[in-house]
Amino acid sequence: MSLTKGRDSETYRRMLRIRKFEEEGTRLYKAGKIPGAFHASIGQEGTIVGACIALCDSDAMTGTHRSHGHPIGKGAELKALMAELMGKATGICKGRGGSMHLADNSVGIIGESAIVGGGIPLATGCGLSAKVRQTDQVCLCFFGDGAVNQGTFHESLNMASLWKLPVIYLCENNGYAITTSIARSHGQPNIAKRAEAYGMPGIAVDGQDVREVYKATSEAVARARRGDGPTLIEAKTYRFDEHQVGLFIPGTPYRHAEEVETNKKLRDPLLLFRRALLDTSFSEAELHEIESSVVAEVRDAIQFAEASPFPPASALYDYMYSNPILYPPQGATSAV
Amino acid sequence: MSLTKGRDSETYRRMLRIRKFEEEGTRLYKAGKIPGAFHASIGQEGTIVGACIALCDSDAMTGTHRSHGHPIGKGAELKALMAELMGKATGICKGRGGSMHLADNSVGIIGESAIVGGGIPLATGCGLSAKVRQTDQVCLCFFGDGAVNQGTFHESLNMASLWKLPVIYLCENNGYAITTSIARSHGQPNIAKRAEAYGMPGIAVDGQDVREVYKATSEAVARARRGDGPTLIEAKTYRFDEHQVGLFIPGTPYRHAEEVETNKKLRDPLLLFRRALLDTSFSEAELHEIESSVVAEVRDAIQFAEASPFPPASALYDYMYSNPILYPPQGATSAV
Amino acid sequence: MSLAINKPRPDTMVQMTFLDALVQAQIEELERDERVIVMGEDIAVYGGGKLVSRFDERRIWSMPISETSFTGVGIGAAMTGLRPIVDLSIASFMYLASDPIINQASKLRYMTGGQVKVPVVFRCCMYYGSSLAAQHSDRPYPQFLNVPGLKIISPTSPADIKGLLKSAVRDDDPVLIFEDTKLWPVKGEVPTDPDHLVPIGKAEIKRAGSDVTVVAIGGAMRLAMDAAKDLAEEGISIELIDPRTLKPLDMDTIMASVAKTGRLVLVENAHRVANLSSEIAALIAEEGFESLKKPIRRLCAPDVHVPFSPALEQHVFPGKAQIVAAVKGLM
Amino acid sequence: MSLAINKPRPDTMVQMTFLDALVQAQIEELERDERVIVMGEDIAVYGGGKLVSRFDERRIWSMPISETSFTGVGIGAAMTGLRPIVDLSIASFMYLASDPIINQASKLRYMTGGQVKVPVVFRCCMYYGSSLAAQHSDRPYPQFLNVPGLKIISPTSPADIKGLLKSAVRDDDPVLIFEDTKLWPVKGEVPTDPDHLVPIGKAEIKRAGSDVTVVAIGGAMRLAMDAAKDLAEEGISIELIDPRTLKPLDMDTIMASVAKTGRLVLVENAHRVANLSSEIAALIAEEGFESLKKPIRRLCAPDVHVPFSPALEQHVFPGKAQIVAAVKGLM
Ligand SMILES: Cc1ncc(C[n+]2csc(CCOP(=O)(O)OP(=O)(O)O)c2C)c(N)n1
Ligand SMILES: Cc1ncc(C[n+]2csc(CCOP(=O)(O)OP(=O)(O)O)c2C)c(N)n1
Ligand SMILES: [Mg+2]
Ligand SMILES: [Mg+2]
Repeated sequence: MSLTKGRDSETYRRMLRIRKFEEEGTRLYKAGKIPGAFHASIGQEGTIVGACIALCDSDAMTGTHRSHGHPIGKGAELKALMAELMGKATGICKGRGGSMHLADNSVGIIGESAIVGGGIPLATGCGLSAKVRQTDQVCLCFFGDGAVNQGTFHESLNMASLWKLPVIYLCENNGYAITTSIARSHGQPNIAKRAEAYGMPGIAVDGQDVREVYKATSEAVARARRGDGPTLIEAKTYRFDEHQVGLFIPGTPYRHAEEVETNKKLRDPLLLFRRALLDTSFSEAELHEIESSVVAEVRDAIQFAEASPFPPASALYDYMYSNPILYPPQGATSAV
Repeated sequence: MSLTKGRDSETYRRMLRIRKFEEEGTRLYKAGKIPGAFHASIGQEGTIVGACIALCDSDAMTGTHRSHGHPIGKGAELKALMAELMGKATGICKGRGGSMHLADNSVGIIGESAIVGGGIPLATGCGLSAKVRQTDQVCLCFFGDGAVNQGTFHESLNMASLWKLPVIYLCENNGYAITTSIARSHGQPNIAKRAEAYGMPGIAVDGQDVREVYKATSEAVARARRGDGPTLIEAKTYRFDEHQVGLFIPGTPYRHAEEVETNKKLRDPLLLFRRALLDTSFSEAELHEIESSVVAEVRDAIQFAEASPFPPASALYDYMYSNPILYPPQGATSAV
Repeated sequence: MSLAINKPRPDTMVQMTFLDALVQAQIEELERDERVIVMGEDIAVYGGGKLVSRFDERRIWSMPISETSFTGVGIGAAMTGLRPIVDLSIASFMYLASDPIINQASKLRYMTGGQVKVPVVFRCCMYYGSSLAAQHSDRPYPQFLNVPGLKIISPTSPADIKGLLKSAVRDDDPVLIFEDTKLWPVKGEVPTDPDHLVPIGKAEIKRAGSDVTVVAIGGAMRLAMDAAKDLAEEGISIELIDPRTLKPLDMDTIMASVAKTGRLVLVENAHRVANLSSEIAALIAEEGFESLKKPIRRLCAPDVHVPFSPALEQHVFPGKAQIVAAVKGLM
Repeated sequence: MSLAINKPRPDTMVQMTFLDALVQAQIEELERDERVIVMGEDIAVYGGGKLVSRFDERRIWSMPISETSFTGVGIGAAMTGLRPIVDLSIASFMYLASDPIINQASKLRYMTGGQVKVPVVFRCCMYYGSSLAAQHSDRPYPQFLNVPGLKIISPTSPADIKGLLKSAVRDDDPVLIFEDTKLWPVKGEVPTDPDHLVPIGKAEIKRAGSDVTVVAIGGAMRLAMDAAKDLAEEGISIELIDPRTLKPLDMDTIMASVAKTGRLVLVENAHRVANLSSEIAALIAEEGFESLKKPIRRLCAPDVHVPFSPALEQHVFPGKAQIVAAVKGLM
């Protein structure tokens, strides 16, 4: 099954948005304009967008500490995301979340959990909710190969299978959890196979091939909407940059420079998709147009973010409670 | 492979000890002589003893809230166990543990965890320790079918497989977790199969046939001692009594009275083993001798326990720390 | 007409136990709002038999033994339109749920800049004093007091558990209910009004008095009431306060009472280090210092685990005699 | 003879950072006792590069992301002959380990009537003040103060982290170390003596004084030292106390100081409700009340989550100016 041209165009646009947003973000981070920690998804755009594009706007999603790609993949606008990275009042999370937590609820993201494995039960809860509410909403749950070893993976997949919840568990398997390879952390390296333990289909796909990810996810979405329950998809992908921008890791490298180079050269999801588009339905000019519009979007987002104000000290307590009750006044004996 | 007569005799003795100890315990509990909650293993003796008898004295073990069978199966003396049930100072845990925590370290039990799934990492840690200490000790880890759904099952089995730790994971699958059947809690009912997710052998055995459990466990022990790593054994067994003595469960029964009766009649591990022994190597008189000596042991244990003193109030703080440091004096502003 | 007479008027009271009020509140909320669901293990065993028989499986969810994740499932469901009551059963098990409660439920609204709300209720039953030993006898609420973003209640009367549980279900923030199971059999008058709500964040003066302020928490309240009665006979007048909500704490009520009496005794069954009494004492030492005539007295469980043997356990929790003695010590 | 000269004498001091002292202590203990092992995720990334390069995989265990179970694995290994140092890395992740720490490590010795001991050390690093947002910025030690059976330390100088970490490894009970990562780069004199031990349970008077007692915890100590210096210039004499061990608390030292000064300021970066300052204030309000001349003052992080934006986060933690103002307010 091939994607329509419209979808191809949107797919390419979102993949490129992630790439450009993060390239610029990395630059701004190194320049000291983005505080905190910065985890880029560069290299993993095919997996992210391939999965997201299989969803409807009303579908839900959860992500991880590597959180920029997920909202962009789901269609979020860039301005509030970039402002959030800079800790501005106009940020998508009003400056309270930052790089590891770019949740954009307007595109269905209910949370980006920087607690590894923490988002898996939330997505499962969204599936349960969809079932109780009797909607046909599905929830796409992103997590990494490292998160597979958390108890929440096991407990949540069991429940989702038991109750046939409409959840797609999508493992972005980039081979490493910070410096820890699968061989050094998984008793059995085949992640898709773990699905069998729960009586759930488990599928491994080439995460650098956005169409393959889209196809597998679409099938899982259809299955979920039919009421046939969850699917585990393992997308084999690769992270081109370090775990976190500027992270210094002493001692023997945990992955070879060649491995990284080979992947960048031969397994870049953007290059692969671009080539495929040119080979089939798109002209250079068409792609070029997408590319320059994405560059402009990212530039506008940076301008917006830089021009935005920081939240004032007086706003520190805002958004703590939906129904605030204050005994005694919050700052009474505190530093503020 | 058949057990030697000596081992058969010890196996039968230990199974019977569990049965008689708990029958008397139940009576004493109902009479108000044993406080707290009382979970009997009656019906599960074949699983417990079959597994324990495959160990050496120096091997380690962890158990569960259903904790009486494990130390008895491993060869513990009954007096201190019965005294513990009554909360006496002479109890195996000096009256601090009670029915759910009859850990007897002298026979290698490092803990009976009443937190479901809590013992699984401890056993795995014992396996890691054995490996670091370069001994040939193995650790037998008991847990129930309900505990399989805890994250600790997943995380621990993964680590044990990864590092080839000498641990035998023995699931006492009695079909229920309190009132919750496997069908209502497990996305996939075959527990032994879950081992595959971790690259570990998983074996299902008839837990009412003590010899089958012994055989499977012996093989797993040999494998562990060879350095070939852990095994998951699922022993299909049945709990004859209610989850906990006297537990009232309103509403529709979660298991049929017939199911219970059929199991008691046709699948009693003691009756099955007794018949097998008579068919092969033992005379009625020989079995009778074992039986009366066990009855005497239990009677002596009760006498010992009843005659023992309660711990004095002044002992409340004893055994809190190995290296106590007291600032301020512990009871200073407390109720004591 | 006869039908109308049979239907209880909103201000009608009935006598019922704490446990019945607790179940009744859930039944009424389940019937009022179809977004309310109940999740837990062996719900019928832990007092919820009526829930299981009355509602179907789409409302009452039987959980596998997976506390960490089913807590997270409740949070995820709350963020996407439901209002789950998550029954964590025995409070000692809730450490398995600490991560989702603290890192997700308490933080997500703030971390998303208000994009989500997390209307979830956690029920945690504190069993102790019945020889269940340390792994089943915790009173862990002091640990959660330190966590921003949570609301924590621990009512002590049937009317309050009904009214506060209902308020919790209708609240848009995560609320932890710590039920002292010693109170389950206690009887009292309970309004039948299905909209009987007790506000979160308001203490109650159980008994007005002038000599000594006594603040008692959870199960300690019954003993404090008895002690106050005995002391009254001896001419000592106790002002007895039930915080009901432990976070955020209604310090106005406590502070006003101490301003009047100048003497404070705190009674609590949780371990003594960094518990609610510590916090109340600290706040008084900061802001009510000038009114204090005497040192504050805390009566709490000591810093020792709950032992199995009744011979030992009976010495762990403060009793009526200690409360009486502490009050007299301040006169 | 020249060899003997090169070997540092036991009383030799070297200048090193807090982080180096921390690693050095582990190296020495690993070399001294082969039962000591280190377990953690990405150990080299969290400052343990030297450990990974110096010891083999039988001593330094790289963990999968399974905090709940690898904590339990450490406890099980401790109960069966090893002395593990379990690196939980960022303290916000430790809620995943709450169950094994509380229900197993803290309870098992008691629950087995002394049959087992649990010599395990947990390292928990408190990162905050660097825009990591609420899921990476917790200072959760107040929650563990309430748990019997644990020992908790939070040293503030390079010499103390070395000496207390060593004491922790040699202690037969579970010890939690809360490291304030703001202190990692701080330099100081550290004894090279491989048996340099600082006793668990002893506070240190960092600076003797007569006007106001200041107790500062973790990273707050550096600011308090600066504040004390500034105040000295203005003629106000601070007695500055570092509890070092947070549980069990050395109240003798604090009480003696308050008996002298009659004034107490507590400075702490944990959230304010039911934290260590609450406990110290409560103990003083109970047992040191007669010596108190003025209300106690607590300076803590408010009851709000740590926000990402530096524009907000800078307002969360007490600063030197607040300490100075609080002290002056008591004069
Ligand atoms: C519970 C928890 N443990 C540890 C960490 C520290 N940590 C952050 S990212 C990461 C690796 C995650 O690996 P993986 O799931 O494969 O995702 P990736 O970073 O490769 O995208 C770790 C260990 C964390 N954030 N949360
Ligand atoms: C963490 C935790 N959750 C819940 C409980 C309550 N509980 C005690 S026994 C039990 C059922 C355990 O089932 P299973 O593992 O099959 O063991 P069985 O009782 O059948 O021997 C439950 C839920 C507990 N003790 N610990
Ligand atoms: Mg990864
Ligand atoms: Mg069972």
